[in-house]
Order: sequence, then structure tokens, then C-alpha cells
Amino acid sequence: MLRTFCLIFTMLISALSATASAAEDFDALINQLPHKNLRNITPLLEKIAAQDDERVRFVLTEIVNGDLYYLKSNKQVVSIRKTPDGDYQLTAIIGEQALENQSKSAMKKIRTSNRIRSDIRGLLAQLDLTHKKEAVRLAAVKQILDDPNSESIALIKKHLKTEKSEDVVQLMETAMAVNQFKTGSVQEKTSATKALKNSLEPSVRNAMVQELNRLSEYKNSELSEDDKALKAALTKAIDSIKQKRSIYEFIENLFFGLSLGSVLLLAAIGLAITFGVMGVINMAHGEMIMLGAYTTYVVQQLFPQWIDYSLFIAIPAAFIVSGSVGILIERGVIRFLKGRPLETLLATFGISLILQQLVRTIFSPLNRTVAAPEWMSGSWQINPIFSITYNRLYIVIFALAVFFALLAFMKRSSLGLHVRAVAQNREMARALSVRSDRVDAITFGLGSGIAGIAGVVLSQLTNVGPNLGQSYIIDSFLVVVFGGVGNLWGTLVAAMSLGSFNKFLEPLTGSVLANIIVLVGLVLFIQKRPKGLFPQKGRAAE
Amino acid sequence: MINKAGSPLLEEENIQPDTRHGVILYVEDVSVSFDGFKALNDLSLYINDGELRCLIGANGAGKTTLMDVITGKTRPDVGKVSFGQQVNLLDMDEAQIARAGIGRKFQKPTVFEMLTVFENLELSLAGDKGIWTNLFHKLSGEQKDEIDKILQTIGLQKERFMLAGALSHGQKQWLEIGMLLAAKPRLLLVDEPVAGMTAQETERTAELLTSLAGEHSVVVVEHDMAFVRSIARKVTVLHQGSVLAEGSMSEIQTNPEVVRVYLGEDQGAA
Amino acid sequence: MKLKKLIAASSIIATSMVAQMAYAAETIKVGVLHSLSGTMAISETTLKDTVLMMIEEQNKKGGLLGKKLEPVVVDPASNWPLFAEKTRELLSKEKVDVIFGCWTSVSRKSVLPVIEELNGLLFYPVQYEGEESSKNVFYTGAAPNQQAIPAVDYLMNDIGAERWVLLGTDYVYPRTTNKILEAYLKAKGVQDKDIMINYTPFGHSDWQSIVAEVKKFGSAGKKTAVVSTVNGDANVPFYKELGNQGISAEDIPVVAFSVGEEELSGFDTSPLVGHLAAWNYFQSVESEENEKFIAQWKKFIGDDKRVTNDPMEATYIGFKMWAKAVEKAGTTEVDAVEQAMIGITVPNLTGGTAVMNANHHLSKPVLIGEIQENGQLEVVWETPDTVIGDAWSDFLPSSKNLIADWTKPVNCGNFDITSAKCSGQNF
Amino acid sequence: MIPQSIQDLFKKFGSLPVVVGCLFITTLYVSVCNLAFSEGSALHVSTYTVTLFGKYLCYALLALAVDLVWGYCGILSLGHGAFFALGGYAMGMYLMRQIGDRGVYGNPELPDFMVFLNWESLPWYWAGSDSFIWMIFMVLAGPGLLAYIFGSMAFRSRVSGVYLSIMTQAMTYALMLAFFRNEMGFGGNNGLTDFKDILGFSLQSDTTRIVLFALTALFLALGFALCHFIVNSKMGRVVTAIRDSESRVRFIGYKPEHYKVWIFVVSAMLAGIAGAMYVPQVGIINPGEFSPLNSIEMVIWVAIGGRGSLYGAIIGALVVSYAKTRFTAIMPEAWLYALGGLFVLVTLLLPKGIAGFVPSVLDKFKQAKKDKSIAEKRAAEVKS
Repeated sequence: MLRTFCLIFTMLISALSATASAAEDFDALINQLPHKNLRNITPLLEKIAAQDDERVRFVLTEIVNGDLYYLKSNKQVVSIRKTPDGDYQLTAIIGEQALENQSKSAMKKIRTSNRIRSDIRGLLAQLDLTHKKEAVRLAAVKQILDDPNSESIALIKKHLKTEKSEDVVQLMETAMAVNQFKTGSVQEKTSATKALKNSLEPSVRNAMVQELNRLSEYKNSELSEDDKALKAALTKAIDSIKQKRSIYEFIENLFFGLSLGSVLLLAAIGLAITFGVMGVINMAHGEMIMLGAYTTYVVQQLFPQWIDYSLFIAIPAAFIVSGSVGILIERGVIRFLKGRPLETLLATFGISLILQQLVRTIFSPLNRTVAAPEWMSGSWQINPIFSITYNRLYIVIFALAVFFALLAFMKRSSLGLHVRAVAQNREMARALSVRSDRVDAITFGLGSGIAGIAGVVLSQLTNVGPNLGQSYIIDSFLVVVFGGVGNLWGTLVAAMSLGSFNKFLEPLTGSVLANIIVLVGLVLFIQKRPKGLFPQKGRAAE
Repeated sequence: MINKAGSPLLEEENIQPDTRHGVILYVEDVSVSFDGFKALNDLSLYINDGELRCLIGANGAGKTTLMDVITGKTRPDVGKVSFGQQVNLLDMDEAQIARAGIGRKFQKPTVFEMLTVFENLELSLAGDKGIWTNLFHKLSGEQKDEIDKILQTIGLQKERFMLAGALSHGQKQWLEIGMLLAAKPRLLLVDEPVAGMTAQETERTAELLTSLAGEHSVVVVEHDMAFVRSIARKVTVLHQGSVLAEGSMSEIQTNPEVVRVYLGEDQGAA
Repeated sequence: MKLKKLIAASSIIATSMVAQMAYAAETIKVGVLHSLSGTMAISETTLKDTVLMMIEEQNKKGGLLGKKLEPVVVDPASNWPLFAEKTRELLSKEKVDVIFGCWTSVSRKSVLPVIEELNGLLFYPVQYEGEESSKNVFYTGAAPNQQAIPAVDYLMNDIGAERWVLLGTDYVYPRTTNKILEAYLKAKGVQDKDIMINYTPFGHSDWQSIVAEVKKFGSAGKKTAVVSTVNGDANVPFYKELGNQGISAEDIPVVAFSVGEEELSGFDTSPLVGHLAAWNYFQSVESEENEKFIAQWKKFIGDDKRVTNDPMEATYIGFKMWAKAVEKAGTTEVDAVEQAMIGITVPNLTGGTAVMNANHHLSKPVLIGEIQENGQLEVVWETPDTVIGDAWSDFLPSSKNLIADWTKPVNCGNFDITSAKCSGQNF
Repeated sequence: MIPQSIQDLFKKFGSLPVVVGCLFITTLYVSVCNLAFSEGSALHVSTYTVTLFGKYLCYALLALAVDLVWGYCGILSLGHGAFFALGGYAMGMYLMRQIGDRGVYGNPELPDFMVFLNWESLPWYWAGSDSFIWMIFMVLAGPGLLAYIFGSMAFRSRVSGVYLSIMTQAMTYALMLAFFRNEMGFGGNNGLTDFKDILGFSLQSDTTRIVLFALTALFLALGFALCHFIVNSKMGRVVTAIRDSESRVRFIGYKPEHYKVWIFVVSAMLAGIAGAMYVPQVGIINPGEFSPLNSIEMVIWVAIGGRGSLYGAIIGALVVSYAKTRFTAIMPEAWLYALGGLFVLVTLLLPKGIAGFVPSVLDKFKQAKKDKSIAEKRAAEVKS
């Protein structure tokens, strides 16, 4: 803090005494950069920041983003951009002469650490208060709000008059108000409290709590009327904030539950077909998921330049890969085990071992990197305390999409009809000239294919490694059984409710216990409803 | 704790239906429905002690469901079912009902395929069905003679050591009836005994059943009208889950209702 | 096809047996006890390869005591009882002279009784919870005081952290480390309400709630830091969630003790730049030995993308020390080598020297590194001098009085300095 | 006359004497060759082999337990690992207490892991764990009780087939997670280990190992005899009948659920014994034993050996475990291929497993003959 303080100070000074010599100073300072290390770079940066030079912001930003390098050869400071063909395009900070592209080995990074970077951000924030982009200004004010000091507040006050954008103004006012708690009189504090009682900014709450704690140290008798008023206002404001927060926390948990649920759904739904419809206990289901994940990896390796679209290629690819492996398994093994569901368990278990070892041999036992496309990373900040991560959001949507697509397929398409027909009465279906063998193969392929798609999704959330499948197989079975075998809707409800239970329990019990409780609950539930949530009723069922 | 799991039902071994009014089975105003579809529609039926009753009716008329209700497999939504006057079957489970003396033969023969004919009968013998007794059970002379007797009755002496699974369809039917007899039931419920039997097999089955009537009460469900005609003294016609008509075969055949709904369909089906 | 395999297998048995007959006399057998299948294969196969590489190099130099080294590789398949069984096989059937192996604490615990019974020699190359010192084991990984404590110091002094989240997988290493840290932090005057401890099951894959909790905990106005002892597989989903929920290293830095180059090579690190890891070795450290080692490794494994990591360095040091000790003792006989080991020094890969101390633990430098886009870790802080591994933590009431010293006169793995007696051990 | 009676004996006991005989001979051979002959001699059997065989025999007993419920009663339990592990933990707790003050912290009362979690005193469920008798009781009661509670709930509400299998799996999975928790007081992931001695005999001495080995063999023999007796009693026939057609059994007046619970409990106890013998020989018990994959593997032993045949189960366990040991040693990189392939091939080519290799026709014939003899025997009894 102190550091920032003096550095702002120097900066203001220098700003006043901006001379023609500024430019050279700046160049001189920049050229010192290569000679500094982590311990002694900060003062230099402060000096640079203090310069009144339009390149300052650029340089600082480059440093924060880790794009500022210097050439090993002549210690020239440059900022770099990666070019499609692997090496780097350089822009000299000083002078305009063009530089030819270089490989990384030719240059060295100007190193920083968290502390240095956050200091720089502090500086940038103050520079950015006048940035032309609104978003940048907003971010800047936010930065200051989170860790304010008299100078930055002063700056805000200065820019508040000229600020156009509503949001920025609002945030600036919040910042000012928060500042009141540090500097203002009791009346100002009280009014600030009233003004802020709807703000969800964490820093607001912290400021209020701090103030309240300060007041609570005195006995009521020692407090003046104003203090009392302030205290009451604070208590009220904090409560109302707490309420709002708890609401958002509930929504948050719900979303977490659903997103976990949709992961379970994706993992289980393929099984709901192979196991639910065909009655095959497919222990290799997890490995089908794994294959899907590895397919994503391969796709990304094949088209490194299209990471953002890789998933759209990976989804059909994974479906085909896992699907065809599934068909192979069905043709090669499972069809010889008709009417022996428990034997399928054993055979497919053997297959799962083989598949795992196979990927170990091909891809090595190490996890594989699957990059997240831009549009799937980051989160959607709905308000200061509630945000939804994009990948989870898309996954929920995607899972439901897959589910309903499948549902439509089973209900509408003639193939789906055949599948259900064979599932219910093989002989009769055959009599009606349904080629049950073909249908079996396709059904199994379909189930496996969907597992593959699940793999694509999981590759965005967790390890892509040989054990990926194992960690989901048990959950998948539980979901299907809980929902009621042979009932897709059941699978949906089961997945979502299990997910939500888990997520609402977790904050109370911790994740381990939450898992256990859910499992035990499940076992008990099945004792009550031996055929799951949505059993097939009637005499046919027995 | 094992003991509890073993044979908690000893006291029920000597349940005797009270049949002073000559009626051994009361089924009163029973209704059953599977998701909306009414399988039984407040049906009432009384079986007299020692009589041979035939139940006929189109598919879905509720014959099998009725059997299920009597043997405790299906719980009726409403109604009263009692064995004799006092034994309320509705609060007993299958096993208890069976021990109380109601035997049932299924539509498609169900025997223990992996056991021999002899063992099938051995298991069905009346007596303690608890675990410990069976763990140390030894076949007594009487029991053995009894099994032989039954083997004779059902004509399977030669096959006694064959796996039941290896028997012909008809033989299985008989074995199952034999298993009923071994249990010495007061009331036999026989579901389509002659389905898939040759002419003379059918004939012998007819004799067998008629011979049983008297010391046992027998309820036969059958489609084969010829067969019914050959054994029936009294016939009950079910239709859409309730009793349509009841009486001797001739009465039934002349009953216009029946002719319309049942015999009509029967010709259609045949 | 499988049948072929079986046949192949049996033929291999035959040949290998013959081979044993032939070589038994003039080779020194080196047992390699790392899981090649199951959940731990992901980490342990690398170490197996490292040992093989070292052996190959040693043989190029003409082996040891004029004998060639012969590796004996077995697969305990991440199954703890199997570890014990395989150890027995290595020692009593294969008659190996030394074993390099184990990763998880439980595998070490399972091996320990067998090793002690058959008086074998085990080099354990992974950072662990301490609270142990066996005559037959040399611990070349970091003890808590060589990783956790310096890391916390760094966060406290350089980053200015005041609020602490201790995240860990629910097993003995995180439990111990967190107990030690908790004690340490309290000693430094951190209050209970400023410490949040959370344990997750193995392979925990859904971190939404926990990360959100951390975020809330961190928004209380004080600088917050996360100390993660989360184990291997669970890290990827953890960091992905961190990235997505936008917890940047500048707001809430996460320092990890079980995440190294290899784990990082398993996922896209761009959202994690600036988060920290504490180890005794980083691939990025510049020193001749290191460059030589990295080059050798890439050549051996035939993959230019493969990275090196701390347990590999530990294995490297362990092997070098063993070789040196054997030369010194002039035999591979365990007791002789065990005594010869103590005080042995070899250059470590970070430009310093590693010393084997009397408590069978190494002296190591402690480095703190920041994660870079390329999955490497850049040193931002290091201890001025090497730190001596402490078998028994001074911050745990149960062990503060214990020391380990395998030289005369103490010659005990858990010597109680108050009662001046060797508690426990019945050997 | 004597020969006649011997014949009767065979008719009566079938494979029993053979199996017991083999066990006896192996034990004798192993123990003599391990103790009598020195390291060098060709006849010597290494301690490694002894413990290995000991482990196999435990697995065999476990397989027997699984076969009893699956092969004869048609209950496919994917949770028998839980019973095995519970038995193991009961033994482990006892051994843990036997360490006394020889633990690293030298605390006479508490096992090391408790000292280190700085627990003040033993949790209540450790009470009595230092008594050998109590241990024996717990080895049986622990698994038995769990099986009884789970079984009576599941079978009464007629959970059957795949549903049951998945539920048993969920059960063992939940237990695994629970035992992983350090708060549970069972040592968490590290489990219980570093055992010193049992009833004062050092676990590291060869004699103790041989004795343990012999005991395991004995228990296996007894277990086999017990199962053999059960499946050949009338009760056994009821159980088989339940497997073939549960509802029929019900309609002739039996209560299948009671029989199922009973057999499930017996099987669980056998598994518990197996676990208890396993722990002192491998020297560690940890939550990994609860893992669902282990339970599946047990089922596979039985499937490979031949479900519905007691000696088949034993063979299966031995074959698979041995294959595993060999493969992991000879082809560390590829053994999973071999093992997986083995599973697939056996299920495809030998649906009845190794024991059922003989064509089923022949089987039936044999069966009929056996029953005939039995019946004749009965006839004889009746006459006498």
C-alpha cells in the first residue's frame, strides 16, 4: 500500500514537471528493464509509470500480459505477438524500425511476479480511468473499489464530473461512498449506508461490517444519537444485503446442482439405452466416454488452429468413434451372450480393461491436454456476487439438447420404434420382420456413441486420461437404476435430482459425506421402490 | 436372528378354514386396476367345499388376475377374499396362503428345471417350510411312499430321476399338478391345465381333475370348451372383470348374454 | 490373439528364468517398484523410465564394482497389498540389491514392514508427510519443512496473505501438512476465523461449490491465499474451475505442493498463469546438470515434449547417491551401503549439492515458482540455502520430541529426546 | 462292508474329499518344504510363495462365498468385497492393538494414526478390539450383520436381478468412501498396517506364516464342507429352486426372502473369515478393498471357475490370481490385455466356466445318475 502511495506521489510530481526531456528519460528507463530482476524491478516500473508518455500504458499492459521481452543479442526491449506459423512478431518499444520475426529462444521475458503485476494493475487502473472504452473504465473503477486509497479516490472524484457512462458513474459513486466510511463524518457515513444498502459489492459489505464492529466496541451509553442512528442503519443495511446474498447463494447451489446433474445425465444416458433398453450391463461404458474424450484430443491435435471450433468437429467424431467401437463390441462379443445379462457384465469388464490399457499404450498413461475454446472459458458476471461459468452453462444446455434429441429419435423415428419393439418383445418384433440383430447393433452403437459425446463434454471439465471412464461408470448405473430402467425421463429426473441433492448437501456436510449420504439414501430408496422412480407397471413388468 | 429368518410361521401351519356353511372360498366385491385399466370390476364368487368349478372368459376377462388375487400375488384395491369364513387371505402373503392350503398351477407350466421330478415333489410336500428343519431334513418313509403315490397318479414313475427341464410340455403340466397334490391343499386353482396337450393327455388330465374333486375343491380356468364340457359340473363366465353368468354348462350355453359376448368370440378365435 | 499373448508370456517366463540363471552371478539387480497400471500409473511410469535411464547411463560407464546393473521391473498396479507382495518378490525371489519405488504414502506404508523384515533398501522419491524414518528407507523427496513451511512464509511475507484456505485430498499427506501449517500459522498469530480447511475425496471432479466458497472466503477484504495439497487427478478439474470462475493469481494465489510440470502438461495452463507451486526442482532452473539431464531424458524417452519434474530429480539424486555409496562401501550389502549413504553428497540439478543426512532425509533448496502459459514454472523465490529435511515435524505435539538419527550412538528412527529412548521400533 | 461304505461315502460327499485332500497335501508340502529345507536346496519353498499361496487361499474362500449366493441362489452380489474388507478390518483392529507401545509414537493406548490425528482416546467402536475372542466375534458379526440388514431389506421388498447387483455395488462404494474419511477412525486411506504379532507370535517369523497358511487352508476346507453340506441338503434344493423360479417356490409355501437372507448372511460371514485371514498375511488392510472393481473381480473368479460348482469357484480364484501375479511380473506393460482377454474369452467360450467344461448333456446324465444314487440311498435308509 505504502509503495503504491509514494509511487502515485512521484507520479503526480512528475506529471506537473513534465518536460521535453521526459521522452528520453522514458527510453532510458525502458532500456534498464533487461538489467533488473524480480527483487529490484519495482522502483524502475514506478519510475516508468510516472512518465508522462503515451507509451506508458502500452508498456505496463504488455508487462502484465507477459508479452514484454528483450532480445538476448542486443538487449532491445520488444513486445511480442505469436504468429500462426509458431514464431513471434516483434514490435520495438523504442524507435519505429521494423524487426523480423524471431523464435522464442532468441529473446528473454521481462519477468514479473504476482505482487509486481497487481501493483502495475493498480497503476493502470488510475491511467485507465480516462480510457476511451467504457468496459476498461468500469474495470478500472472496480479495481480501485476493491483496494482504494486516497489518491485513487481523488482521481475518481476528478473524473466523476466528466464521466458519461451511467454504470461507471454509479460504480464511482459507490467507491466514493465506501470511502466515506474511512474519511467521512458520522452523518456522511449514515447517508452512505442508506445509499449503499442495495449494493452487493463485497467491498461495500466489508466496509459496513468493519464500521459496525468499530461501533459495537462501545457500550450503547457511550454512543451519540448519530452513532446510534448509524449503527441501526448499518445493521439494517447489512441484513438486507445478507438476505439478497442468501437468495443468490440458493440460486447458485441450484445451478451447481443442475450442472452436476447434466454431467451425470450425459454420462448415464448412453447407459440408459444399452442397459435400460437392451438389458446389457456394459461395464465398458466408461471407456466409451473415455474414447470420446481422447477423440476430442486427437481432433485438437489435427486442427490446432481451430481450437474454438474443435468441439463441433469433435462431437460427431466422438459419436462415430465410440459408436463404431460399440458396434464392434456388440457384434464381436455381446450378441453371443443373448439372454445372459450378467455374463455381459463380465465380458464387458474384460473389454474395459483392454481399452484402458490400449489408450495407455497409444497415448501414454499421462493426461492429455484438451484446450478450452475461448467462448467456453470465463464466466458470466450477473452481479458482483453471482456469476455463472460459461462452460457449465453450455453443458447444461447441451445435455438437455442431447436428451431431447434422443427422446425424439426413440419416439418418432421408425428405427427408434424398432428399438423399442425389440426391447419389449424380441420374438414378436422378429415375427414382424424387424431385423433384431441389426437393431441390437445399432442400439448399442447409439448408446456408445452418446457416451462418446459425453466424453467430449467431460474433456472440458476434467482429466483426459485412461481412468476417466472408471470414475463415472458407477454413478451412471446408479442414475439409470434410480430413474427406473428403460425409462429415459426417469434418467433425466434421476440425474438432476441426484446432482442437486449432492450440491445442496455439500456446503453442509463436505463433499465426501455428501456422496455417502446420497448413496445410502439411494440404496434405501430402492428398497422402497424396487423398480426405481418410474417403473414399468402392469402384469408385463413381472 | 437366523432363527427368526428361519421359520416364524410355525404357528400358521395349522390354519384350518372354517367351512361349516359349505363354502370354502369367499370372493366379495373385489376390484383391481392396473394404471386405469380395470382388470377386476367388483367381482363376487363363492366356491363350495369339494366342488369342481370351471372359470371361462375371453382374454383379459380377469381370470388370471382373479387367481393372482386369491393367491396373494396381487392386492385388490377394494373387496374381501377369505378362505372359509375366518381366514382373511388379504393380510397373508403367497407363502402363508399356500401353507393355509390353497395350491396354484400356472398358465405356463413352472417347475424347477434344474431339479429332478422327484426333488420337485419332495420340495412341494406339506410340512415345515422353515430353514433349519430343511437344512437337516431327512425324507421319512411315509413321505417317500407319498411321493411314489403321487408319481403314480401323474404317471411319471419312469421319469422320477430326470431333470424336470427335460420333460415334455404335457409331463411338466402333470408334474406341476403333482406338486400341488403333494402340498395336500384344500383348494386347487388350475390355470389352463391342458394347453398344448395331445388328445389323450387332455383326456387323462380330465380324469385326474374330476377324481380330485370331492376331497379337494378345484377351480379350473380353461379356454378349451370341449375340455370344460367334459369335466364341468358348474361353470362361471367372467367378462370384463366381473361375473357374467353362472350355472351348469347347458344353462351357460343357452344364456343369450354369454352366447353374444363369449361363445361368439370363441368361435371367432377358434 | 489373446492366446498368442499367453504363449508369448509363457515363453518370456522361460527365457527370463534362463536369463536369471545366467546373470545372477555378475549383475547387480535394481528393483523398480512403480505402478504401471491403475490410478497411479499416470505419475509413476515416468519414474520407472527415469530409473531405467539412470541404469542405462551407469552401465554405459561400465556399471558398478565392475558389474552391470540389471533392472527388475514389476507392476504393483496401484494396489497397496500388491506393493507389499511385489516387494517380497523382488527381495526374496529376485534378490535385488536395492529398490527404487513407491509414490503414495499408503504404498510406502504397505512396503515398509516387508522391507524391514527382509532388510532391503528402498529409495522413496516423492515429497511426503514425514513422521517416519526407517533404517531401510532413504527419503529423497521433500519433508513438509522443505516445501510447505517456506511456501507459507513466502505468501505471508512477499504476497502479504492474511487469510488462508487449506485445500486437500482426504489422505494422510494433506492431513499432516495442513496440521503442521495450521499450527505454524497460529504460531504466527493467524486467527481461527482466517483459516478455512476443506478436504475432498480422491479424484474429486466437481469443484464448483468449493471454488465458489473459496471466492466468498476471499472476498472478506483481507488478502487471501490458497494452499493446495490436492492430489494428482483432482487438480485438473480444480484448476479449470478456478480459471472459469475467474480467480486470478493476483486476487487469490494458489500454491500447490503436488502440482508439477508433468501434471501441468496435462492441461491448458493459460488461465492459471501466476498461480504457484513449491518444489525443490523446476525444469526451468538453469544449470549445466539440469540441461544435461533434460536433454538425456528427452533423448531416452524419444519425445521432445516430455517434461521433467521434482520426483524425477529426487530419483536422480537417489540413484547417484546409491551408486556413490556402493562404490564407497565396495559392496551392495545393505547395512554397509546404508552406513555409507549417510553424509554422501552429489550435485543436485538446481546447481547446488544434495547431502544425505543422518535421518535418511536430504538437504534441499526450496523453490517457489509461478505457472507460465507454456506449462513451465518460473522461480520467483527460493531459500537462500538448502534446508535439512525434518523427519519429525516440530509443529505436531505428537512428534515434536522425536528425532531420527541413524548414526551411532542413537541409531534410531524415532528417538524421544525427552525420555532419551527409542520409542516403538522393535528392531 | 468297507468298500461299499467307501463308495457310499463318495456318493454322499462327491468332490468334497478330493478338494480337502488336495488342500491337505498342499499345506503339508508347502510347510515342510518351507521349514525343513534351507534356502539353497531345490525343494525349498520360499516364504514369498507361502504368503502368496496364503493369499490365494483367502481369495478361494471368498470365491466360495460368492458362488454360494450367485451360483446357487442366483443373487449376483457386486458387494462381497465389503464383507471381505469388514472381516479384514476386524482382524486389522485387533492386530493394531497388539502393536501396543511399539508404534512409532510409542503410545501404549492409541494406534499411531490416532496419536497423529491427536485423538485423546479410543473411539467407542474400538472397544474390546484388543481381545482375540471379540475379534473373532466381530469377524463374523460385522459382515453378518451388514448382510442381514441389507439382505432383509432388499429381499423382503423383492429387489432382484440387476437392481440388486447395482445396490450391492452402491453399498460397497459408500463404505469405501466412508472408510477413506480419516474422521472414521480406521486410518483413512493408509488403512491399518505395520502389524507386529498375533497372540504373541511374531507375524514375521516363518512358523507363524506357515501356521496362518495352514489355518487358511483349514478354513477353506471347512468352508467347502459347509457349502457342500448346505447345497446338498433339502434346503440347498429349495435355494436352487428359488434361483430357477422364485414365485413357484412362494406358491408352494416357502418364504424365499428368508432363505435368501440366510444364505446371504452365511456367505457374508465366509467372506469375512477370508478377509480376516487375508490381513495378517498381506500385512495391510485399507479402503481399497471396498472398491467396486475388486467385487467385480471376485464375481469373475467364480464365472471363470464355473458358477454353481463349489470346486469350480476355488479353481477360478486360484487361476485368475495366479495369472495376475505372473502377468504383472512378466509383462508389466501388457498384462491388462491378457487379463481382459481372459475374461472375454472365458465368458464367450466357456459359459459354464472351467468346471462346466464338460458338455451339458453329459452333465444332465451325471446329475440324473447322482440323484438316482441319492434316492436309492434314501430308499435304503427307509428300509433299514
